[in-house]
Amino acid sequence: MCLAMPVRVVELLGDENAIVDLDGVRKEISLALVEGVAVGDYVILHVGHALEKLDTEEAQRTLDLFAEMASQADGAAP
Amino acid sequence: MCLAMPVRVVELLGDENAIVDLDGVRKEISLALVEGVAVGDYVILHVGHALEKLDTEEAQRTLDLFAEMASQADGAAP
Amino acid sequence: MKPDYVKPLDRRHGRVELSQGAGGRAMMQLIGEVFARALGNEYLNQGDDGARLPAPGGRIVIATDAHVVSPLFFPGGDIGCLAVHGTLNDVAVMGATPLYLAASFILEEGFPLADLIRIVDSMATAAREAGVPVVTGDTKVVEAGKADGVFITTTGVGSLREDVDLSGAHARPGDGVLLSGPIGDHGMAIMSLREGLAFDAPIVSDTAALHGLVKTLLDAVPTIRCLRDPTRGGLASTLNEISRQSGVGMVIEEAAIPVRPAVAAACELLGLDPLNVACEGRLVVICPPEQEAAALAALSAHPLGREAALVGRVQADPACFVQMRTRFGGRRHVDWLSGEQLPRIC
Amino acid sequence: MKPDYVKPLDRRHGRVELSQGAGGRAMMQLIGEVFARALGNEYLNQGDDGARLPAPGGRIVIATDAHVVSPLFFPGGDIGCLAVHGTLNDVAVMGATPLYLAASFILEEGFPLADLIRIVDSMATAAREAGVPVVTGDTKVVEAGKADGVFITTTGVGSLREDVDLSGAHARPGDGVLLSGPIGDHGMAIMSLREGLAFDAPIVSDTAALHGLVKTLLDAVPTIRCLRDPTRGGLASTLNEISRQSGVGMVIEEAAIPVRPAVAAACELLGLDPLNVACEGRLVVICPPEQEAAALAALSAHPLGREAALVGRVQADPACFVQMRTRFGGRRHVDWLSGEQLPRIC
Amino acid sequence: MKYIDEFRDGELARGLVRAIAAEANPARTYRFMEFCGGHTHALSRYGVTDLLPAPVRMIHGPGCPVCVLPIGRIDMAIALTLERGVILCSYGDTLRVPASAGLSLMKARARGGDIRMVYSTTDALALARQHPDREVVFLAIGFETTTPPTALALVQARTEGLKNFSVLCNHVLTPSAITHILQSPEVRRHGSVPLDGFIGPAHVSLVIGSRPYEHFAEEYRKPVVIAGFEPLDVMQAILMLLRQVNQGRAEVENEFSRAVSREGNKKAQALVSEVFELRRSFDWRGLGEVPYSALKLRPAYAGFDAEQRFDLTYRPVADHKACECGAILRGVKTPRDCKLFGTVCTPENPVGSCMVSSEGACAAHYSYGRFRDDD
Amino acid sequence: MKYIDEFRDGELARGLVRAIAAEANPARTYRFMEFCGGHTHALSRYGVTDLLPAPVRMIHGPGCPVCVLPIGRIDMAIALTLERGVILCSYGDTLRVPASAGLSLMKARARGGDIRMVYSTTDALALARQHPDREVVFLAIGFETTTPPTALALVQARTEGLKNFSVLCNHVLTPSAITHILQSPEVRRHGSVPLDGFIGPAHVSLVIGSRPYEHFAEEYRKPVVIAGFEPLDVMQAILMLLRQVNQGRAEVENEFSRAVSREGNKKAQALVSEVFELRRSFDWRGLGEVPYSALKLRPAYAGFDAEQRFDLTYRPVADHKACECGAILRGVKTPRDCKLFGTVCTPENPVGSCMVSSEGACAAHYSYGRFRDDD
Ligand code: SF4
Ligand code: SF4
Ligand SMILES: [Mg+2]
Ligand SMILES: [Mg+2]
Ligand SMILES: [Mg+2]
Ligand SMILES: [Mg+2]
Ligand SMILES: [Mg+2]
Ligand SMILES: [Mg+2]
Ligand SMILES: [Mg+2]
Ligand SMILES: [Mg+2]
Ligand SMILES: [Mg+2]
Ligand SMILES: [Mg+2]
Repeated sequence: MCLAMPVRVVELLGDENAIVDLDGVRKEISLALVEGVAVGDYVILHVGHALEKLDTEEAQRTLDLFAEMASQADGAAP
Repeated sequence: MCLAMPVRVVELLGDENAIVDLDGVRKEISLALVEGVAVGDYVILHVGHALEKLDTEEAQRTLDLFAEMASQADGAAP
Repeated sequence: MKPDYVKPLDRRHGRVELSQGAGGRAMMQLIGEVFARALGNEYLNQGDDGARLPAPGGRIVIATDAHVVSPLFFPGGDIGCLAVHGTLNDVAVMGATPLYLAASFILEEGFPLADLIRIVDSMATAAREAGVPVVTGDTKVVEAGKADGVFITTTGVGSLREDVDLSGAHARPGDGVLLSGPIGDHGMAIMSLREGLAFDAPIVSDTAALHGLVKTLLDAVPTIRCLRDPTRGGLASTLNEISRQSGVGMVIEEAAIPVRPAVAAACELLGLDPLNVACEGRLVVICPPEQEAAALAALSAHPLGREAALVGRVQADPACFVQMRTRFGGRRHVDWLSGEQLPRIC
Repeated sequence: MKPDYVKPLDRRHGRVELSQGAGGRAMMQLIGEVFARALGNEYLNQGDDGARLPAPGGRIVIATDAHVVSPLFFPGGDIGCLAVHGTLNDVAVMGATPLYLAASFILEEGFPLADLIRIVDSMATAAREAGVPVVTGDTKVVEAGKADGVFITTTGVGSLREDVDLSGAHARPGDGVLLSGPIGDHGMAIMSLREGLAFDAPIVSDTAALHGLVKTLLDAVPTIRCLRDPTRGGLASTLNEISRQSGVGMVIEEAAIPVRPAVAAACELLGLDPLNVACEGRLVVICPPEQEAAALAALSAHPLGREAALVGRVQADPACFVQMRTRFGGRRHVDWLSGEQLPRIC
Repeated sequence: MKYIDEFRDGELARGLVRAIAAEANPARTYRFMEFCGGHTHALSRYGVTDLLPAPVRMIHGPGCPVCVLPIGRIDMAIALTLERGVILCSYGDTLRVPASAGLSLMKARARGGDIRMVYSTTDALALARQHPDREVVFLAIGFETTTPPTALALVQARTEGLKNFSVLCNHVLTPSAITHILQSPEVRRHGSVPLDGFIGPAHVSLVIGSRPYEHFAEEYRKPVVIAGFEPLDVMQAILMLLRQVNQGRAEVENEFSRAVSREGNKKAQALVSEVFELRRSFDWRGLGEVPYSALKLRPAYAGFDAEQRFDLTYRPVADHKACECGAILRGVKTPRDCKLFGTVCTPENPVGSCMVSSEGACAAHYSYGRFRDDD
Repeated sequence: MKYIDEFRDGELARGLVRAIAAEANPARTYRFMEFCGGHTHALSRYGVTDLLPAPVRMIHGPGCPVCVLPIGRIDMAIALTLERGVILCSYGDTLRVPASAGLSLMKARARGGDIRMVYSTTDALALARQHPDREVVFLAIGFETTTPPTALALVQARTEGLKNFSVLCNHVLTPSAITHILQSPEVRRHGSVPLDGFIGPAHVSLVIGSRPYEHFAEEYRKPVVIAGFEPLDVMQAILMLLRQVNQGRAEVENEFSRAVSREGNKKAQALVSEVFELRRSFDWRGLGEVPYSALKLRPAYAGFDAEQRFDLTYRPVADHKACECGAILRGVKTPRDCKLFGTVCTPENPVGSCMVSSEGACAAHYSYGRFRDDD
């Protein structure tokens, strides 16, 4: 029910709307709940509305953390 | 369009309606346009309404006339 | 725990739901509890995408008909048995022995399951009585308001003996035109329920499987030219079809055409011509003149042909007109049904 | 005067009328100018109540499907070609060579003739490309509001070689599960047009006739156990069907199942599982393990099987569960489609 | 069917055929117009035409209310349903009458119009009660036969206070049409195409009685025989007309005495005149404008008059140029004289009024008599 | 799919599995509740459950707004469509939720209810504009994630002056539900079923931020890790919870930092508090009445409140006696402990809330985990 996913904004339309893209699938959504979105930004889409911008640097940090955890585990294991 | 046919009244209903019969086919019709119809009478039915009572004696007279015409013709022919 | 336990359908108060057409567990359940339960046989029970069937032997005949009759239940039958008869008869009038039926259902969301079960059961009874199994099927469900309760398309496959060669194109001047029984019962049974028109009458549909009658007839007279069941469009359209296909004319005798009194009366009331009213269990037979008597005798000996009659004769006519000699002795043209005159009858 | 002159239909602005289903002259005209004109062949042109066809030789297969897809036109196809492919494929997955199609149309009063012509023409093209003629048909017209434009039921008859014996009941532990190409394209092409949801995507239906691919496969590997086209309910339901019929379980590998990126993305957006999304031109193949490589090679060599993959394996399991090893290496159950998830896709 | 089958008896028919043959003078021609479609239908349906001796020639009159309904009136009904969203109901006969732009009510239905067939005005009222949120318009057509049930429905609607029911009235009057034909320049001019007599309406006369025809008989010196719609009735009427002509009489005779009186149905007449009044003029398809030939709702029923309620204006539409309906209705030409007959104009695609209903002259010939053209 | 596929990477997953295994103390058990259905789904869908070491046990919480919608609320919606004739629209997830008398919205549709699936509140507004003559009611459900779009639609409807649009509001609040679980007598009583930590909501937290969870961590001494809905997110959160437990910490940590901030989306929060206010109490299916756990429309929006507009009263309906949902939602029992599981209660015929949506504990086990029961 809380289904939401990151999508890339490819075009800003009038009326606080935008076209977003997910791997070639494009859809018109509302940006009325977020501020300062630019083309190229990733937003979290839920029931036709962007709920937040995605912080791409934090995303990378999280992925790095996963890798680090794994390597720690491997280091600790033996 | 002026399709109408003689049917026999088999049951009087309230509200100036009646059930009529034509060779076993029964249908509810309105008697609102005719007066003094009794069960057993024949009426001329048109678009769900009886338009007139059928005069059964006149009907017989007409049929007799047909036969008479024919026999006159046969008499006259030779 | 049973691996795929599903609560049984509510056969009394349940209604068809979209999920029952979606290809998942609910559909399997509907197929199992309604269709397979009533119609099951060794072929249908294979449960594959189609039915694997033994070699039919010689040539085959295929006929298909969608059934959209409204109302679904009528005096003398329902869409279920009609869907069996309607297609079997098309196979039968080709001179073939019907072997198998395929049945495809389009259901409207919200249709009462109890009615569906009644229809499928009626279909099963008709198929069993005819000795022709429903070997494969399909079920779709469409949204409420996108269909009219139930539509059933049946397809029949039959085997055709080498010595039989019937076609609407084979009528020849001089041939007799026979009819297996009174016309118009089916169409008028439906009409009697039409909203706004509704009348009471001792009229029941003549819907019936004709392949038994056809077999009797062909056994007696293998040289029959053509058979046809006068369904939509009635006898008038059927005779016009044959005339056009064969490039001949016909003259039929009004006085010889059997029409039940109640059917005639209902036609009178509605301003319809019985020649345009559908049958679902009658046979039109075109027969070489020298075999007329034998054909009539064969028809009359069968329960479905007791009221059979010779009703007319084929004649040469490049304009392919069907004419009728009226009770008066005058002639008139008998045209195709023009326009739309009746509710959905098949 | 030509005996039955009728003013030609208005192919651009005309609409289907009730009279065109009434069995009279208007119906003959519609059949002639729309159906026979596009689909005509020596059998259909016989013009009788069914088609007389040559002896098919050995055993036969019959399959039938009603097509109620909405919308009627979609990226990559329309209800016309789908109605040909959908049924041909059911004949093909039985291992039979499709020989003939019967087609039955239910038309809604008011449906634009131009659209009907487009659909019938597409059907004709699909039938011609498949080399399988429509040999007989039927047309009914129902009142506006009682159908959804056009429904088409097709029935296919095919001939089955004696040495082929495919069934959903034949899967055995150890068998390989192969898929002829990516899943979900058809269902998602339809979904992309769904009112209120509409998205733009480079997704076209995979609708295609599979009998060529099946022939190639069976020629290479006659010992195939089972074929099936994963239509309604998707791959998940198809595998559950086979598991249940054969009394076995399966394990499939998520990473091995081809899904196009746009289809995966659309599923993500809608919260759907690609395993539940329909194909109309894909084949599931159950194959003895020693023949997997040959089967995969045969599939891959055919234009419709270029992206074929070995996606799983049958295993003993009295509970008949289909499991999936995820990309993570974890296992999960792959259930039947539960409820109704998609618009009308076939 | 009692009182029906007896009037279709083949044996009696053969007798009447002989009587007609005996009465008809082979040295001359008798041209009788049967005004009503019902008579046309009986002549065609029972093959009577085929049995008449050569000197007797039947002219099919304009007596089919469906046929004479002009294009512009159907256009009004179509606009009501397609543009104003009303539920339009009418008798089945009207559904195929061609209108402008290739439409008809049937075709308008296929384009989404909410058009219902009713069998009685009672059903039309029931529709209005069932759909209180919709406007229900009854497209009323018909001669004097069909007018009383419409009047009854209007009285009922007014009594009930039905707010969503109205009538688009096209009721027309028989005597005016007959007068119009008798006065037409062609008929008077062409000494070559005289009408020697009329078969007077059957069911119209039930309502209006035989008296209105007395005027013609006197004024135009034409015999009139009112006859039932069964084939023996028509044959008897022909015989009676022959005798009047041969004897030089021009009277109103009543063959249909089992149902028609001199005064007609007074109750029905009273009801009709309570609800309706004369229109100044009405456009008849095939005949053109005919003065005082139709009815409209009285001011007391203005609220139920669809023309007023929806502010409708009648726009006449010209008939097809090649259509010979006018001449056929006047007895000057026959369907075979029309170039369009059976090619452009057929029952499926009627061009002119005579092809519209099976009671029209061209349709009757197409459906029942065409085979004879090649004889 | 950028920022999706990376978080489903099998290679990284295997690393995290090893890290979890290394962190988990085999001598004890860790009982973590993932509050959200989204997490439940990720665990099931990707087979994560299968990869967790024995000591780690996941409890599926009440975090599926579809599952917790009580029978009586659906009954209200069904009555609106079947008895009041409104167009009822809602998200697809709600259509199969069982209601009284064997109904559901889907079954009510089959009985003639005009029920439409929408994908966004924008579509609901469009429906109202398209059908000005009909009442259009949006059945709003969802946690804090889904509330802002509803608020937006209400502001829009008020601005436009839409007269035929209203909302049947069932928006519920996550923190209240978590508090309720922590305070439940069972959870406090049974020393045997402690919860050792929570995986905090992903998308709810986008809107409300991480701050509201700080209270729990302090008050109840339970670690909370807010995590995204991708499987690696959940695994990382499990690892983080394990570490907190092993280190004796009880803090709020934010694994989903790419989208969740401490303060959340202020714009959305402001909009929600403009339109909605707290309900005194709301009935949660499976949990019962939970004080201050849901929203209702503020008086300024009374005209758009379907409950006021149609004068609806909520009538609670008892859950099935044998249903163990309450205990399952509190982590006290598992689906396998319920007698009805997989027989009377299946996804096609859900009896209790946990079987309703695929995110519910029972449905997830039925659809994704059942094969393991025989192991
Ligand atoms: S055939 Fe048609 S066009 Fe010609 S006169 Fe008759 S109705 Fe008019
Ligand atoms: S299986 Fe059904 S009845 Fe049992 S606890 Fe789960 S939801 Fe409740
Ligand atoms: Mg057929
Ligand atoms: Mg048939
Ligand atoms: Mg037939
Ligand atoms: Mg199928
Ligand atoms: Mg319906
Ligand atoms: Mg099939
Ligand atoms: Mg198929
Ligand atoms: Mg298949
Ligand atoms: Mg047919
Ligand atoms: Mg429709």
